[in-house]
Amino acid sequence: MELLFASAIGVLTACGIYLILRQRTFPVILGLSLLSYAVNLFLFATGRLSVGAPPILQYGVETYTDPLPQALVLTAIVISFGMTAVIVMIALSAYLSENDDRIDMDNPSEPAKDDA
Amino acid sequence: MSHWIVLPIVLPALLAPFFLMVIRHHLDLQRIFSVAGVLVLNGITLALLNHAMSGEVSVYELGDWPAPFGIVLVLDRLSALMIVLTSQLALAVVLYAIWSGWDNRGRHFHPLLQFQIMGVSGAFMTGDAFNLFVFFEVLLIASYGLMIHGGGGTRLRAGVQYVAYNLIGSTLFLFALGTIYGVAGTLNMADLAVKAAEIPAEDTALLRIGAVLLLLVFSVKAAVLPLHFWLPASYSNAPAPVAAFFAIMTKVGAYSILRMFTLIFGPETPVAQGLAGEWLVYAALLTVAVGMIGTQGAAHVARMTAFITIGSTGTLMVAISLFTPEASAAAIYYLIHSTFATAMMFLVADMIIERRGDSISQRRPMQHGGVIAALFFGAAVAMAGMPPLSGFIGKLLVLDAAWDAPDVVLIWSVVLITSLIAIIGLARAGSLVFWKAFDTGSGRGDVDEDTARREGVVFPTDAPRLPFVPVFGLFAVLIALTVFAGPVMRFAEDTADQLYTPQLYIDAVLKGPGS
Amino acid sequence: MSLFLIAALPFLGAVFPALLIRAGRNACASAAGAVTLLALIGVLVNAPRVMAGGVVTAQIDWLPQLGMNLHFFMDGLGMFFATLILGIGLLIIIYARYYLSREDPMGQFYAYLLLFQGAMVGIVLSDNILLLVVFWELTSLSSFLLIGYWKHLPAGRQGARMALAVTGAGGLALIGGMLVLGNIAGTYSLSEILDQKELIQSSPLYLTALILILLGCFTKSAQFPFHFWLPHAMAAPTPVSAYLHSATMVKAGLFLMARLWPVLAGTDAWFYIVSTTGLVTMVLGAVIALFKDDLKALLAFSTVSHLGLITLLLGLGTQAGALAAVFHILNHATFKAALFMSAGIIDHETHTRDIKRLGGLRTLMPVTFVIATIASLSMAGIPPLNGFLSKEMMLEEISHTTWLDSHWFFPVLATIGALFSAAYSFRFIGHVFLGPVRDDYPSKPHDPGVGMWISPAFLVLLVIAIGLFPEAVAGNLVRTVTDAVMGEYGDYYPLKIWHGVTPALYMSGIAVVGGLILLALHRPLDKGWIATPRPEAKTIFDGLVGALTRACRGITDTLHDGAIGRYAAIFIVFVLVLGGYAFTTGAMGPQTRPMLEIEVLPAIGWFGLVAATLCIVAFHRNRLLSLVLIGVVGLVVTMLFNYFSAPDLALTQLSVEVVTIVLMLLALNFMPKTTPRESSVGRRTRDVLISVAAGLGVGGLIFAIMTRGFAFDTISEFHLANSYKGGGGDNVVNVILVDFRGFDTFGEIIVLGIAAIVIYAITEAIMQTSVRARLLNRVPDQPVAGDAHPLMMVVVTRLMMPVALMVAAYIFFRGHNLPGGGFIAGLIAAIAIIMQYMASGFGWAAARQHFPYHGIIGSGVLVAAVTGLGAWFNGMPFLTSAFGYIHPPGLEEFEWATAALFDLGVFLAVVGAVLLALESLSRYAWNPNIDSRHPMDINPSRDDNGRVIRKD
Amino acid sequence: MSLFRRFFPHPLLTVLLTLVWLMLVNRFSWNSVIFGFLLGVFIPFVIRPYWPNNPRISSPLKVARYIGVVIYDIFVANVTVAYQILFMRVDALQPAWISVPLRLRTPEAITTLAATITLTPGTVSCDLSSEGHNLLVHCLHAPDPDAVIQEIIDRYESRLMEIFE
Amino acid sequence: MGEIGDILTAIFLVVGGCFGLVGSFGLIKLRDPMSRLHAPTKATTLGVGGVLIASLIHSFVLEGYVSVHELLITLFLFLTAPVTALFLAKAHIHRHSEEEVLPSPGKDTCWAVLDERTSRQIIDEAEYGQDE
Amino acid sequence: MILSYALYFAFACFGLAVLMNLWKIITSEGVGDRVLALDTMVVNSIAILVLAGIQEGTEVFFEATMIIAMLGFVSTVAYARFMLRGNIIE
Ligand code: NA
Ligand code: NA
Repeated sequence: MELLFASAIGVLTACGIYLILRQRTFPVILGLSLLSYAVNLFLFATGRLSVGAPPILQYGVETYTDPLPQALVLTAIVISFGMTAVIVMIALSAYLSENDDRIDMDNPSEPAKDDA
Repeated sequence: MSHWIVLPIVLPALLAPFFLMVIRHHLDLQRIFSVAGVLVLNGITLALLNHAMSGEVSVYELGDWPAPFGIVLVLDRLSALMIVLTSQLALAVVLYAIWSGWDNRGRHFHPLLQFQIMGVSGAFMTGDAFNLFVFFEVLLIASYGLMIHGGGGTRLRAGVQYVAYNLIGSTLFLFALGTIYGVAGTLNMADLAVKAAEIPAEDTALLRIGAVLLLLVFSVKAAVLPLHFWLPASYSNAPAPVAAFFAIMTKVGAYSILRMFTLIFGPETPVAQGLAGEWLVYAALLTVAVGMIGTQGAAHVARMTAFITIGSTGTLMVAISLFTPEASAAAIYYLIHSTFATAMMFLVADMIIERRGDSISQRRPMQHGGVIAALFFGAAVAMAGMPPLSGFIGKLLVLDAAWDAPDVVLIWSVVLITSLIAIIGLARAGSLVFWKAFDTGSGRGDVDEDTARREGVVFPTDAPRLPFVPVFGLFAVLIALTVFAGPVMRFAEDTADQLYTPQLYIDAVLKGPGS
Repeated sequence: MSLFLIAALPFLGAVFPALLIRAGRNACASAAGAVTLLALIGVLVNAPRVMAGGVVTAQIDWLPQLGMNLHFFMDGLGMFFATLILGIGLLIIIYARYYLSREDPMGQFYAYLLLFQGAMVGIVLSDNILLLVVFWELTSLSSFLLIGYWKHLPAGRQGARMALAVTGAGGLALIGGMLVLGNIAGTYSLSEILDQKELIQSSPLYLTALILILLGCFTKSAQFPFHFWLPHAMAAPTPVSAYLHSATMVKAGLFLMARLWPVLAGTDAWFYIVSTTGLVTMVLGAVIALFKDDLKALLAFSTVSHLGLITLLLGLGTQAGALAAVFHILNHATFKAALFMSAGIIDHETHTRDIKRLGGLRTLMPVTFVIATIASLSMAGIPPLNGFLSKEMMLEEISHTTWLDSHWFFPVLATIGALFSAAYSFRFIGHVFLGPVRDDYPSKPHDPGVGMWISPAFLVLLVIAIGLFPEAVAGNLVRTVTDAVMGEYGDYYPLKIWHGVTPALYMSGIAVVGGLILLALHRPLDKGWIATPRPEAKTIFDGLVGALTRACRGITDTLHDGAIGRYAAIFIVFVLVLGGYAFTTGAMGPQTRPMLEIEVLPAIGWFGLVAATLCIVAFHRNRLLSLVLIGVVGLVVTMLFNYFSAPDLALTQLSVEVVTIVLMLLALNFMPKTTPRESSVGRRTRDVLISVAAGLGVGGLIFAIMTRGFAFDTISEFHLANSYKGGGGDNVVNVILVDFRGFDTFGEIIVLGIAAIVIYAITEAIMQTSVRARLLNRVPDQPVAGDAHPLMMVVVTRLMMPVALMVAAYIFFRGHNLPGGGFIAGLIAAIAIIMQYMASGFGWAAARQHFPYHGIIGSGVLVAAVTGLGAWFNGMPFLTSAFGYIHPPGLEEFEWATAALFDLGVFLAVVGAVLLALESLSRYAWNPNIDSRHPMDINPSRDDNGRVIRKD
Repeated sequence: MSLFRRFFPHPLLTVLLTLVWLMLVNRFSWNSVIFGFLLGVFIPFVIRPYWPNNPRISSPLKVARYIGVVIYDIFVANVTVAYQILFMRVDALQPAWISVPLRLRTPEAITTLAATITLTPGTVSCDLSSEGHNLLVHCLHAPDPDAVIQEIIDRYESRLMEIFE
Repeated sequence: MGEIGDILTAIFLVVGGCFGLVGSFGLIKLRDPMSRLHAPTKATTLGVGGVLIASLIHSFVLEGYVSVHELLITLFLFLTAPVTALFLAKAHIHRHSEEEVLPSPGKDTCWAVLDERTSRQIIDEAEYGQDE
Repeated sequence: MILSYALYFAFACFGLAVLMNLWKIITSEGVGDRVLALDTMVVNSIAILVLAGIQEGTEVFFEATMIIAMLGFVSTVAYARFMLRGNIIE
């Protein structure tokens, strides 16, 4: 099972990174989402896999899976959600402002002009 | 003492939601509270610094859970210093933003800045690796908001890049933390230090990966080559006060490297052998080079400032990468200098840009040109590391500390030669910006004003004078840093000693606040 | 007077002229002069002690850790230079008062000048080589300002930058050299270093230090091949040229060579490098000077030449050489400053410095004529003027110097140098003052007021006095200084004019006669000179700097071309390389954990995950489709979390994913629906390789971790053991989140809150730009179906929303003991409200929404923070939780916990953040003309025939 | 608006929510009833603006009967459709669109009808007409579309008319 | 009692499994997109329904009390499935409107999803007053 | 005994069903069909979770099942609304 799990994480990472290397904002955001799936599963798996041992204390049950990585993943999911929301919004606004959703900048040496 | 430690984090964390809830529509009130908050913060951090000067490592156990099971905040000399820097910088930035009107060019400047302060302070104070990640994210997301404050197409696109790059960095951070937890089973930094020292020699590979990933994450934040690519576009496109406050952001990366790679993966720790020392110094030297070269190559004031920032952090990283107490002491001195000098440079650059536009080569006289020229001169001297300002002292300290390093020739050559490039670049920029406007042959810049009018750019003719106050304040700090180099350096040496005696930290954290 | 005060006075004084300029030019100049005079007096007060062989010191520690301290000392050499600097400075200040015109900002000028003066005084009084470097670089900086003083002149700006570049480069070399020197000697204290000749000269690093230090000296003192900046610095106002470029700054290099003479001189390396450079510079400068038509250029190259001469003398490494050098420094300062001032007067009066346009000024400007002639003759080495004396001493010394076994090389070249020197000196007199009066001067000249000529006149008096009575006027001084240079007491002959018929006299004679001949032949020679092709230093320098700038810009812009794809690729490859390095240099033990058996259902899940992920890549150009596939990935991940004992994660993952998809769909509405195929095959191949490598790396890493046990006990055992006891909850994950690691959660909700307000702020910013109008007039890029708010959806939502809120409440309250918690509850509540937004539209729903989302976020964070602060009243740290049980009569007991209050904060922050973000995004689509009066478009029970009619 | 309607805008919803709470808690206790009831009052109060009107439901008995009919039909239809999917050739299926004229007027009633049609396998309600007087239904296999229309009207709509209007 | 419970549970499990499978099989087998839309109804109603009933019986037999969680899930599914189907059908008609031959919408103008008047976003302010 | 066979049978059925849904998601032509398949997969996943609950004799999956039932609907509606009107909240 570990092999399947690890390979799934590998595939998610690979696909995420491939999309991150694209030239439009949207696939890059998709790639970041995939990458965050990968890292969440990764972080989760550092507690080692176990089946049927959720970390909810029950009378008479002795073995529980490692709860800490789960808590960390929860935090990570939330944070990456916030980050995704922000980058989606910035990307959309950049697209609306410039009518161009390429992620590369043509003239990085040109400065920003204030619209506001 | 005890509860004071958490205040630098909690105070801004209370202020920001207060702004959002109660005085969202009252900029004046926000300004008042923002300044008051930062002033109080300064008082608190100075008190904490005063406390930390004694050499005691204070620990604050959040939720009353003992380390390593709960999260702790740790106040030692270094973290105290860093929060003092943060709050002082924040004061200058807040005042500049208010007086220059930058805070009114978009929404929520003040709450975002408070959150940013909170994130930065938390990153400096925390004694828990995952909590560090959380605070990194707090400061990053606040920085995303601040970076695109005011909007505009180019700035937004630069923002997309900034966020995307940092999201990759954050992901890497999680990979690193996962690896470290997966091996050592702990996240507390002091506990990790104990475990990293005890890890069996035949089982080091995974922890080494974790360590090096961590180093890379921090290198991204510190803008070490080749992980610096996020910086030029974002710093040069960020609003000036924000860019000025970002001066502390690269320091978060530098701080983290200094902390983690003295405490957990210290130069003596077997598991960390060859991880940081082997490549970081070269990367740092390349950073210096690219930064200074960029300074000479920039056609715009903001971009030039961004690159000289890279050069400055590069110098800092050279010192850090040596991982000796002397070099780290030099690094700490240079860090203080670099924070204020970079901020000052960005604010001065903003004054220039506000009055005459960003392009270095255009000829347009500006209001208050003489004072700004003097300030630019001061900032440039500081950034380029010319005497007599602290940049020079810092550079001397770094060079002197590198004397025993195997790559001393390389380090000296790169640092000195790139200084020259920076001097030439800054002199060129300064003379074009401030002197060329008076060129007798150019009709005193009329052509460019026409162009400007065509482009619809309006430059203020009655620029406010109050923004000069924080800039002079920063300059005064730099001068004080120069004059009191001795005491400051004494503190830096004490701090470095504390860093290289990690047992103090470990004992304080693991034995609890009572010990 | 304390040396501190002497060194500080000019710096402090620099403030006065800048401030006093409003009080008038005289006040300004007087302030500058007074400060200088005061400092000069301070030096002179100490003079008797120094002349008696004493050393005046003053010490304050500045940065003792580094060894950089404010240690000053004044011995003969220091005093000599300080007097020179302050004395000539005073004269220059007087001169400049009359020289500068009304348009020139005089306050700035004096401020810069005093800064420079202070820096120079600092150099010569420093007893610490790092301090010396500080002042050294300060002279570069202040001279940059002074040269560029006339900012309207391009020549001034360029000259300033050139000077700064060259002397700055030298300064950096000097820093290196001083650091090496200090590290050899183990101290940066100058007087301590001066005692360590053997140690230093035997060090393997001696040559390094020597070369680096000499680079500093040579650039500053305009020695070949760094001489070219000096003539370009002549774009500065003449007082600056006279001060910096004849009397003081260019002598800093000489000073330093003299200062370090005891430890650096005396070796072959010293001799060959220094004396040869000096000689070449001397000859070259003299030759070029002869052919310069600009008065100041002539003087500049003559200065180069004379600096070469002094360098040559210092390079000899002998006592007599040192004596001659010191003497010539004094003499050159007097006659050259006078000459510069004369040139300035001529320029000032005739409005030209072009020798070819001058001539015949003797009768028009008699005073100037006298001054300039005496100074020129001294420069030419004509007895009985002081220039003659030192030049004789030089020639005498040269005449018995062997260079690489050659007895004639030095004497011959020195004579040639002297000869050209005489020639250009004569030319200065002949072509400017002699000859017929012309009628085509740009301005009718006459002698200036006394204010302008008093300074050069005073200097010329010195020229004569020293020439006539060398021993009486300067004997003691020169010897004391030479002692200081040598670092030991020497045995000297008294200074005198007549030494008898020596080889030097012959050489002098040849030089004078030859000089006259050269002057006679000037016209044909000049033609030849002009016709001779030779490298133009400025062109080369500009070319170099231009190339440097272009190269820098090229490197920078190529490297930072805005292609984030490349940035990211570099990032990832770098991480992979270093990760691989860290792995291969470590050791990994064998697998220690048995693997779980593969079961069918998770295998199907694996298949679904991998297939969907690969499909996302394959179909990523169809953006909607890739979002649907992300939905698949999310579902499978949720199921996997369930399977692997992580119910909380499953809940979170799913609810986050739904919100994310809603968000992305909202954004996608305005964006292109497809991604064009843009990247080349090569790039795609590269990307695939990078991605696969990263995938393998990450997969391999986690596999290695999963198949091995923890190296140490994990801290989560504590969490499991204390969750109920200490945290009052059975759901350990939730207890970790709200209690053990509540601080993380506190940060996390802040992240979420910030995300929302950032999104809000962007919307605000965007809606104030032209984008708003574009959005209002936007034509949808795909056909739009009718019936925006279907009846069925609205009705179902009316039931689903309250039920979902109920579920949210349940998830919230049970979260401490069962899967759930404030965060998930918040998301579910938010989704319930989103459902309402989707059903009846933004306008209708928002009009019925009375809580400001900002406030909800803020209250969430505040509730969490205040809950955390509440612990203080118990004397406990931030976020310490408390819980207990309440037993109401007739009912079962139930648990209360402050953690629940904290969780409430989380709940509120999440609800507020999600809704604020979505509301902000929705505002892009909002149109004031969209009907928001009805919750549904079609409603047959409405009496209007059931339908909302829209038209354009 | 009466005071009662003000605090109990949807009394039936309050009951439903209390039941939902009990179902969530999955264990009967008076604590749960009281807490569920409090939430059941609070939540409709909060969302009152989003449900401005209040559907009238006449007879709970009829509701129960209706539910019984629907569950029975679901069983029957499931078997029928399973047979069609498994054993009929694809080209033998005769899918059909039908337009069901509606006498029902209240949105809640229409929704219930449409949901019923969808939940019984073999038919899916697809759309309303532009003024809401007809329901578009797709049948998986309907050789006689009119019979299906009639069945819908007889079995469901007439019952719903009694319940809702 | 336990025996009967197990058997009942098993029966409902088998029934649920079969109908769930048939539903997804239909999704593959049926060629007409509109016909495919019928498939999930099976999975939803009798497929999951069967399993839920099985679970209900099982928990009653095993734990001795009625677990009503399953009813709640059923409630959600029965509430949401029709709306999902409606939207998917609408989307289908919208995207393939030219291919489908729809019956007459009675005395109304057209089917709502094809109503061009409501597909525009702008409405006439003056036409209607407030209702509800 | 019979119960566990029935459970395995049901697992197999729904597992197979999920695989078929996946197949449909991957091979379908339009987005609409894929959303339909995804929605079916959500429903089948619910069944699998309930089965797992029966097998493990636990109620720990209940919350997840419920949330999936609730939220699968939201995302399906969102996709469909996007296809219909582009704007999912208007
Ligand atoms: Na979904
Ligand atoms: Na049906």
